[in-house]
Formats: sequence, C-alpha cells, structure tokens
Amino acid sequence: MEMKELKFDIFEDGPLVKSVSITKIMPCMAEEGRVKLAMQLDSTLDQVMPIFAGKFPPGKVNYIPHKKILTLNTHERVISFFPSGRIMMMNTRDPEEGIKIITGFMEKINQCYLESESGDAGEDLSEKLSKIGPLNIYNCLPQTNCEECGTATCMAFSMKLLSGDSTLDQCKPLLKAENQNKVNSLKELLGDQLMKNLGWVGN
Amino acid sequence: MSSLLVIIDKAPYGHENALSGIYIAIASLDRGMDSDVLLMGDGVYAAQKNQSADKTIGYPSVSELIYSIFPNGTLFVHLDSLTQRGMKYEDLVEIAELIDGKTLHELSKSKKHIIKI
Amino acid sequence: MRITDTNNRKSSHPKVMVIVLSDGPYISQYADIGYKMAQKALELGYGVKIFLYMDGVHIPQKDQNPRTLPNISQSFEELIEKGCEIKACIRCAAARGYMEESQYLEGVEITSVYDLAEWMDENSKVVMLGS
Amino acid sequence: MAIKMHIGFILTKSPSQQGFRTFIDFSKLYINNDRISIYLLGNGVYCARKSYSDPDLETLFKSSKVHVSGSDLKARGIEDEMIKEDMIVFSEYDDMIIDVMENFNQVISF
Repeated sequence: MEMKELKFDIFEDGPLVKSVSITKIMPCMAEEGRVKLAMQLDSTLDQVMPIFAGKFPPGKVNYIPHKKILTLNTHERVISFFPSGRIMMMNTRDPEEGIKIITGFMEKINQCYLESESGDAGEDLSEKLSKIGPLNIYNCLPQTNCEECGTATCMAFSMKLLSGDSTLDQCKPLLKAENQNKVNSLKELLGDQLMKNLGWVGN
Repeated sequence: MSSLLVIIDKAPYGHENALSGIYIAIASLDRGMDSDVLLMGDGVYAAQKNQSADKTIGYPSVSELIYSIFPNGTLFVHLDSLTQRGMKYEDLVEIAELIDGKTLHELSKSKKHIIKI
Repeated sequence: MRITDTNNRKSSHPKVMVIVLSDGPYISQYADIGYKMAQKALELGYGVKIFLYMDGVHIPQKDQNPRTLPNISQSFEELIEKGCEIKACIRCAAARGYMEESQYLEGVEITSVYDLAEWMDENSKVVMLGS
Repeated sequence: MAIKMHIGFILTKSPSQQGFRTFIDFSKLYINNDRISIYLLGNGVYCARKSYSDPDLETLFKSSKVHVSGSDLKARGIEDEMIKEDMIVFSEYDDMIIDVMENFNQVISF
C-alpha cells in the first residue's frame, strides 16, 4: 500500500492546473492486471467544474451539481473528478497510461478556466445534461431513417449523438430548409452551446 | 443482483474495523454487488477529510481508501452521529452523503445483506 | 425446508449461512458462538461457510492447547469434517504470520476478501460476529 | 410506503459495550415499521436483566419478540426470575438458525 508521491509537471505555465500527482495505486479487481489510480491536481476545480462538465457528450457524463463531482465514462473506463482537484481513474493499465489520459483532461480544464475568467463560459449545462435522453433528441430529428448518417435508424443515431460517436452535422436532412423547425426544436432542447458540442455546424 | 450495506461504527486506526469494512465494500462492488458504506457512531470519524495516516503512523489512510467505492458505491454518514460529535458536512470527504433516519430505514430495507463491523 | 445429510461432504443445500468471525479465539466468546451456530445449521441441513477476518484468522491455528477453555481448533476440525467451508482473509492472515495453509487445520483455505463477497449472494444469510 | 418486513437482530453486547449504541440507533428505525425479532447471546443477555433499564431498550423490547440464550444467562448467574417480562429463554440454537435462514428477511448482528 505504501508509496511516495509521484508528481508529474505537465503544463509549466498552465493558467489553472500545472501538475498532477499519483497519490495511490490500487489493484482494480474488476479487470485482472488493471489498476485504480488516485490522483491529485495542483489546483481545486470548483470554479471550472460546471463548464468542464458541459464539454462532454451528455451520454458519457454523470454530474452531481450540488457536490460538483463529475464522473466520465470514457477511454473504456470510469474517471471521477472532484472539486478538490482529486481524480479517481478505474481500470487503468499503468500510471504512464493514466498520466497520458489525464494530460488531455488537464488541457481541457485549463481552457475551461480561461473561458470562465473571460466570462464567455456560456450557460451552465450541468443541470441540463442529466435531463437529455435519446428520446428527447429523436423527437427533434427528421425520423426518416434515411441512413445518410451511416446509422440504420434515427433512434440509433440519437443514441450515438449522446455517446459522442456521431455528430449532428452527419444528419444531412437537418440541413434542408423544410427541416428548419426540427433544428429549432433541437436548439430549444440543447441550447447553442450543446448544439456546438454535438457537432452542429449549420445555423 | 445481491446487495450489501456495510455499517462501520468504530473510529479509524484505533481499530482495524473501518479499514476492513471498506475492503469488504470494495470487493463486493468489484464483484458487481450494489454495495454502500454507512458510517454511524464513532465510524463517522472515518469520513473526516485531510487524514494523513500513511505519512504519520504508517497506516493506509481511510479517507483516501474510501474514494475507491465511488461512484458505484455511496458513502453514507449518519446525520445524528455527525451532529452529536459536533462535526459538519464541510469537515467530510467529498463523496460523503448525509443520511437521516427515515432515508436510512428505506436504504437498509433495500439491501439483501447488512453487516456491522 | 429440505434436510440433507451433510456428513463428510460439502453441503448441497441451496441455502447457506455465512458466518464472519473477526475476533481471535479465547479473548471473546465469538468463536464459540460461531461454532455453535455453524454446528446447528449443519445439523439442520444448511450449507455453512465461515470467513475468518481480522483477528479471526487465529482461530484455526494448529496445536492449540487451552488449559482452561474449550479447544476451539478441535471444534472447528469437527465443523470441517461435517462439510463446513472455512476460508481466511489473506491480508489479515499474512499480517499475522500465517503464510502457509499448513499452519492451519487441514481444509482451511487462505483466500482473499473477494471470496466473502461472492459468498454474499441471493441464497445466503450473513452473520457477523466480533467485538 | 415500503412493505413490512421481518428483521432479526442478534445482540451479543452488554449495554456499555461498543456497538450497543449503534444497535439501539439502528434498530430504532424499524420500530412501528416492521416486525422485529431479537436474539440475545453472550454478553447480550445482560440486557435481559430486570434490574437494567434503558428507555430506548424498553421501547424496542416492547415492539419486538425477544429470545434469550438460557446457557448464557445461567453462566452469568442470571436466574429466570431476574429477567424482564415476555422474554423467551431458549436452550438450543434450532429456532434461531431457522429464523435466520427461513423467517427473517434480514439479519443483522451487533
């Protein structure tokens, strides 16, 4: 169990987070040979958490607003971010892999920090995220099952949207004028910010 | 699916129980059980944040280990036990959820197994 | 309720009583209470599994010779003969110097707490005994 | 409202032992909600003494079926007339095991 802290300096001049430490390495019995990593960032995340939570496909996010705890289902594992700057990463090959993955998130966190500082953070999506399901999205799609997006049905497509495996611009019919009302209802449901996150490029 | 509630009512470090109770919770969660940990009585001290047992007395820090049950398992802290000890929600590790008697009754009734360690 | 003969073999009864012991022998009455429960449950035809946790790992140590108290290891030997499964937590056992199963009564396994987790299924009832 | 269930408690602690308070606070939750059976073993039998009274314990006992281990009572010099009303003294573990395995929806030991 005993180990001394492993500190990794990632972004020398990162506006918010610069380094991350691995505070504990535990066996992850869920999968043989994998480990569970406890990590600690060099800064708290209270301020950026709501924005950070909005940066991911809703289907991959589990956010507890009153605690500001973000749990992501990504990279074939569960990763939890805590406002104190603590991170728990399950099902990880080794510390190196963990750090590689976390570096990407630290970059995102720093971006979110800049946004929140410059005030153009946009709306707080954290409340919204939990409420949007595939059916809500499906209802706003053309529902023609045209397969132009490469997915058999519009229902399957809306699920892929939420999981981040498809983007809105792949739905060609949406760009047609006669479907403007669909686009509007989508915007109503998601808001511009999420529309952008889900890959909407039209207007 | 089987389910479990582990009740810890002893303070950490003075006894091995808190640590051992958390290990049972972690193991059952890893095995896909719907498990949670409940801290009652002196057990609530296990949720005190900023413990540093590893660096001081060389014991694995319970407040560190307890994070391993998150997010699949919940760390419940018995509200009355907490207030009796003059502690506040802010004193606790982030994953701690306060629970009152009525909610606890519902929770415990939903469990197949309950062990007090 | 089905009664099956459990002598000299692992019980096939679907319902299992899991007893977790966390005290060492003699320091408290728990090892004895656990033994009495296990013995009766076996007699009634239930499956019985005992998990030794924390100081409980001292219980099945060989060559115990309590001058004034009932000999726990003899009681547990009898349980094993009657088909009771007994496992000791490896973390607790190693910490207390039990690295070899040969230090224990024959039939006692040193395994991890994951085995206890697997015992706590839909068909079992768990009784935890300790200070 | 959740369904009524039959909960079994096994108490092995005397009132001043660690764990007794947890037992009282936890068992409280089930009073007036569920059917409660209690088995007093080991030092738990001291709770059966007339001479000991704790308001919480009395309330709990009133709404429960309480069994006491006869051998543990005698071992501690507690005669039948020294224990509280409506306690079921048992000598063999049969009923307890069958309750645990067949009749209790949940069993919790303190």
